[in-house]
Amino acid sequence: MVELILLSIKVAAVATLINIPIAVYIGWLIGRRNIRGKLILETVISLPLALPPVVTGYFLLILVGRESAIGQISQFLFGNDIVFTWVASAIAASVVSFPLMVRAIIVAMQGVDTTLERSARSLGAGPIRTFLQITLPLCYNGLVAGILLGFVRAIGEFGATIVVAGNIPGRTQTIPLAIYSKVQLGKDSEAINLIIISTVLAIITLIIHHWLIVRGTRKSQR
Amino acid sequence: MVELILLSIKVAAVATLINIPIAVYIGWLIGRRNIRGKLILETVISLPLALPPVVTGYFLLILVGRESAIGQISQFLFGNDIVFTWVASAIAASVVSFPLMVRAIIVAMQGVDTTLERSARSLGAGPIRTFLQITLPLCYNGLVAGILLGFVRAIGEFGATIVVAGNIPGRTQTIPLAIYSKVQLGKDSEAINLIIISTVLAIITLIIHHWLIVRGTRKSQR
Amino acid sequence: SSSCGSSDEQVVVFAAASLTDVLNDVKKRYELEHESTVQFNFGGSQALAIELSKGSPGDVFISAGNPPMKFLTEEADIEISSTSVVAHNSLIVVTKSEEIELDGYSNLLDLDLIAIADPSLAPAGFYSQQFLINTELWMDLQDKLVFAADVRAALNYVKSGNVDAAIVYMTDGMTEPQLQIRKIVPSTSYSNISYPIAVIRNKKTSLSDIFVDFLLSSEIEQLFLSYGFK
Amino acid sequence: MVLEIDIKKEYNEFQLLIDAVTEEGITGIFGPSASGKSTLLNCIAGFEKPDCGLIALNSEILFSSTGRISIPTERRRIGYVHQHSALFPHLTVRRNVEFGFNLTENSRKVVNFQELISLFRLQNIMDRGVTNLSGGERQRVALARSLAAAPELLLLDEPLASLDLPFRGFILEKLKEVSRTLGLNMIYVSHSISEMMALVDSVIVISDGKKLAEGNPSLLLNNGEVADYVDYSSLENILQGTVEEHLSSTLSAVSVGAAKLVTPKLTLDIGDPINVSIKAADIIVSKYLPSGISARNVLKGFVSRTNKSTNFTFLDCDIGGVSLIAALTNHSLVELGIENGDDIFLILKATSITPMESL
Amino acid sequence: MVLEIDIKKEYNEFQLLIDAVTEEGITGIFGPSASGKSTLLNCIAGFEKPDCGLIALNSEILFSSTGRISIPTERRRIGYVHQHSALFPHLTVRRNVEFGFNLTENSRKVVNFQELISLFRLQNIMDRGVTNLSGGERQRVALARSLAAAPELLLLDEPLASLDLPFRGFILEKLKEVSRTLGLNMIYVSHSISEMMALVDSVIVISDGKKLAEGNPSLLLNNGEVADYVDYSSLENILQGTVEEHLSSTLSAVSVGAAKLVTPKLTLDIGDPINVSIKAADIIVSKYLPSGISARNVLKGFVSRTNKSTNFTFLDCDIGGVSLIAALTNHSLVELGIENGDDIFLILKATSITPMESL
Ligand SMILES: Nc1ncnc2c1ncn2[C@@H]1O[C@H](COP(=O)(O)OP(=O)(O)OP(=O)(O)O)[C@@H](O)[C@H]1O
Ligand SMILES: Nc1ncnc2c1ncn2[C@@H]1O[C@H](COP(=O)(O)OP(=O)(O)OP(=O)(O)O)[C@@H](O)[C@H]1O
Ligand SMILES: [Mg+2]
Ligand SMILES: [Mg+2]
Repeated sequence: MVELILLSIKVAAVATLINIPIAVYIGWLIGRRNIRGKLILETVISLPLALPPVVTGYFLLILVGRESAIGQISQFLFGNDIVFTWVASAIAASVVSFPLMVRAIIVAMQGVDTTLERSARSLGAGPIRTFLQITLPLCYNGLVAGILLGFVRAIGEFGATIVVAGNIPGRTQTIPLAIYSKVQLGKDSEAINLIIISTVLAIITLIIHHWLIVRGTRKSQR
Repeated sequence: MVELILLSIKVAAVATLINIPIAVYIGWLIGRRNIRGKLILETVISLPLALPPVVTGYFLLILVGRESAIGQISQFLFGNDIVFTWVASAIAASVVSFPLMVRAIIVAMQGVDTTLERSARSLGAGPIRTFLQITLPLCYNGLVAGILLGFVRAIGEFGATIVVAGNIPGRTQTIPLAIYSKVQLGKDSEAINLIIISTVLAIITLIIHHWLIVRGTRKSQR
Repeated sequence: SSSCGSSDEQVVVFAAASLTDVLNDVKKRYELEHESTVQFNFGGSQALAIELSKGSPGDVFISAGNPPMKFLTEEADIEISSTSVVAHNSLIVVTKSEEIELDGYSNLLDLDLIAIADPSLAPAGFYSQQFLINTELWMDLQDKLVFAADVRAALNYVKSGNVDAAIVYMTDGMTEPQLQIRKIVPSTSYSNISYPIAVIRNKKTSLSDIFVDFLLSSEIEQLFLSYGFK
Repeated sequence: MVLEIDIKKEYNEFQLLIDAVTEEGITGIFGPSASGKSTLLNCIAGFEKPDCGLIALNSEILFSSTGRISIPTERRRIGYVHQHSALFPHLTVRRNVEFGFNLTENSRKVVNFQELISLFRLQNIMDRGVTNLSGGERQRVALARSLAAAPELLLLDEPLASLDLPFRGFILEKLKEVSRTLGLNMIYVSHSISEMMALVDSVIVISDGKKLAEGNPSLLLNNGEVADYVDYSSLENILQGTVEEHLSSTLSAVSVGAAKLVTPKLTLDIGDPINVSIKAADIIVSKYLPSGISARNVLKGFVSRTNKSTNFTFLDCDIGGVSLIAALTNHSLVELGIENGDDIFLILKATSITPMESL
Repeated sequence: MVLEIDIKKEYNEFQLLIDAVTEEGITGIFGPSASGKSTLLNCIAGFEKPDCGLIALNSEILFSSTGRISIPTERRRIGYVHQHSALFPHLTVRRNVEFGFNLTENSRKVVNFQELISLFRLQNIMDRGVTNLSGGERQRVALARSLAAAPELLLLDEPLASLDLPFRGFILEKLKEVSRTLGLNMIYVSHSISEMMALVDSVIVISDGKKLAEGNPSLLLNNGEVADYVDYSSLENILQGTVEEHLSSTLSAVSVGAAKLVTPKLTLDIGDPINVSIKAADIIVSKYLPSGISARNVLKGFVSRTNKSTNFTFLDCDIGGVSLIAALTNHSLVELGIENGDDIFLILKATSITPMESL
């Protein structure tokens, strides 16, 4: 049981950590820059939202499967497949939770006051420093919200995971897959226990969220 | 095919429309008020995110099923069950997409400058008017983003829907369910066609999103 | 921990979800007696077949019913060893209340809603459809049938009171003691529900073969019977 | 008694502790930066809740910690123009100004919308968004918006800082006029003593959250403690007069009471009313009639009162029935030996008289 | 030649069309509200791209539409203090000020951090967040932040509007000192002619997006077109002197060149350097030595030059080697019959001399 929870957290945490830099970058591209092909980019990142996760799973199976280039590279480098490992679970969780994280970040980035970025530039900060020290901290709330939204979604990810990582107890079975298995076997009370664990995890995430927001606010108002 | 698309849009649109007022209200409660039991409320609304949608589906099956109070009321009022109808699909889509919509709105609401609300109050606007005419328009971008995020998620909803509404062609089969069926039957090319349709729908949604944002911005900068 | 991929001492078994409990028992016994370990990936048989066809690294496939196995060989061009049968199952009708009178299958016509697994998506649905067609109920029940995503979903529809009855496997019915099992489906009205097992070719065949042999031993046959299989 | 305040409000290291009463008209709040002026206004408007105390407007209790009363802002009928104009960014100029106007019952609308627009010269920017307005434009919109809502009390937190000088004088006059004609009471925060002297009827001086002095604006002139914050050179006399004559291309004459003042050229017609401003410090007092002097005005009068502060003396001089304050150092006073009732001549350059014409 | 500008920038109904060159020191930009002052600064800082034209700082091209050059803001080394202080809300006062300071190479750091902090009196608020600062506090932090980044050119957009008067004079002096001692060039936008006269070395007057005049700040005094925007009563002479004597509890004496001025009491020690400010309009010119007059200062000198504008004449008077501008109406000039070279007496009240001491 502890193993199951730890695996779930590991998968979701890794997925979230992979997503953060990409989501911040894409969020910035879409939220604060006027780039060409914005629509195409937005479509690509939003797609996992509009498709049933199982279908996303099949795409991933083809993309990182044994016979794919990525699968081969993994074989070559680590002597191991990606599919049917917790890495595959993390990839699935990452892809599916990405649109949520990035959307929240886009909105937050759009809310940042240009005058402040301009001030930073006039004080000698280049675009990257301005981004890291001004823009990013100014969308702290949205950023934290986006990251934790992504994390919660990653913890709950089921459809794509079961396809690309399978439902292998002790190896790739995360809490949602375990819940599904229990429900399939009619073991309702065991399923309920797992649902309670999911709920507790969600609550802990929300408490961390609050703590981060309060901490950020306190810091800036000290 | 046209029927399938129309049903999908109908289901997602109804789900979204149900969600908007509730999400705006809850978003306001959480984003701008210091209420008691905030954490409990946040947990409840985030839960559908952290659980596999199939499980959410089973909960709904109990909640709006034939033997539930809600089911009985529907029987009494419309002479019809909710489960296994498009209404059930809409409810499933609504519940599953709700956390996304509300999260985006919370972040947007937190970004509104208190001084502006205060100004409105000092000009004689009561809290409700201030909310409708100042707060809400000021989180226009976040609001639009949240609503369309919810809509896209609703269009892609699968797990809870298949449980509570079944997969009945012409009656409750939405695009994701159809994609699932095609994939299960190994009819990959038909599945791909449906995926393309999903993608197009997502693109249209994004175009509408852009149009709404640009329109909102132009309006305020005229 | 076994965090990265399948080690060489492992057999990866893709198995129908309905076999979860019994196979977990099998695994315990197998690993006591053998050097190698077994990893299961449980899911809907059709979904598993699709995954295998898309390159999922399973060594052994145990399907609920023949159609997924057929799909794998005929439509997906996956090479497998010759198949054997691990167990059999049978169809029953479950209801929630005892009051519903179901003396024979023709009483199904008196009900309002009956759930079966979706014939195109799940083998259980395929067999249920066979039964209803062969008993000439199919046409008359059209408006009363609810297709569930899988057999477990059909069972849950009964449990939650959303349908009056469902046609499910015996083994599934046995997991829900509070439901009424009605053995009113003639075993002649549908094909033999077998659980075929096959080794996926070009995989670790020797280990896989050892596991398959173990599974087919009489000791294990007893185990299956205790779970309601035939 | 318009506003009654007796409140305490603490922030970490800052404590506001004010007990004051304001009368009809315009009350100035004067004090150095970070003395708590904005905080006080926030409490009056209902944006901040005092820690304890009482606030009443026209005898209606707005806030009372003992009575557990706190009327919401929108029902206090108190307008607020912020130090940094808080315009609604999603609305045009027109809709900003209309916001409060449309919420006001017709019977209570005291100003005509069109008049208000032209008063603040907003005609040309009415349909623009507010996000790209210049600093001065913003502040004008904010003022118009507040007046449009017909408040009973208007709080003005340094509203003129970003206006150019001629327009600032003009707006000051208009605010005064609005206050008089509509009977609208105002509380006006400013660092500028000339704005204070020109505009307000009474003044409350605060420093570090405490009330230092309260009363007639002349207290700014004779209260030793207040002296630190006051820039005496900008203390002004505002006189109401009539255009009397156009003397040349550069000079006009204005009659104020029985006195005739030579002023810079005016564009108004003869007979038109006009206000002029004269800084107290610009006036030179002489015991004898001077000659061969560049100053255009030499006015005969007598000293009706002397207000002595630590360093300065402010002479209330009666010039043909009109009262004019002249500022002298105490030293000068002693040296000249001027006493109450003495006859004197006030020497005043034409350029020291600022006509307060609308542009 | 410090800054060379020749740009066009259009917004919907507004067009900025400026061709100007600034020299070493402080250049003032003077113009009515919405005339394009902030827009011009935005183009210089690189926040807005002109539609076409050229901007060069110390001969280095910052922007050129023909050369397709547009150096990014952070490499322009141009500081900017906004009309509404744009402080970083997520950082403390300290971290705001440090922001640019830490980005500056040590060799280029021209001011000592501690000095800067005490110059703007920020010691007590260093570790506070900036969101709750008062208006004046915010502006002081913004000024300190800009100077900390050691810019080559500092753009100041009405930075003193929310400061109280004594402190404003003090900051003006400090800005001037910083500009002189560090050789830091500044562009200073203000509506206030006295801030202009007190601070800037040259001035550009703009109106409705066009340059109206350019040159010595005295042009504000003798350009008819400019006259509309100018409040002559606040034109000041800033003189450097030394504390000479403490005369009484209210008066001190300051020597400026060969002249001795009686001023309000100073707290400085005898021998200390001090700047004093005298408004041109406060000076009365007399052909004869007056007597029995309240004014503390009667200075003998001669007229070295007369600047005649449409309505006013500004006399450059030489008082023992020190130049002082006195403002007269043209009418007075004629009546007194004053010509270049004439001997005159300047009459000046002690209160008309503002010592610019730090508080
Ligand atoms: N919400 C707050 N939290 C903590 N401190 C505050 C808060 N609001 C104001 N202060 C502090 O209280 C003091 C008084 O601030 P206030 O804004 O009332 O000054 P002010 O008199 O309006 O000054 P200014 O003329 O510079 O605008 C300041 O030191 C300020 O930093
Ligand atoms: N981004 C913009 N879009 C459209 N119009 C603009 C924009 N920025 C400025 N303007 C307009 O250009 C004109 C000049 O504005 P600017 O801010 O430069 O004036 P200013 O001289 O700084 O005035 P103030 O002294 O009031 O601050 C104004 O009418 C303003 O509304
Ligand atoms: Mg303030
Ligand atoms: Mg400006």
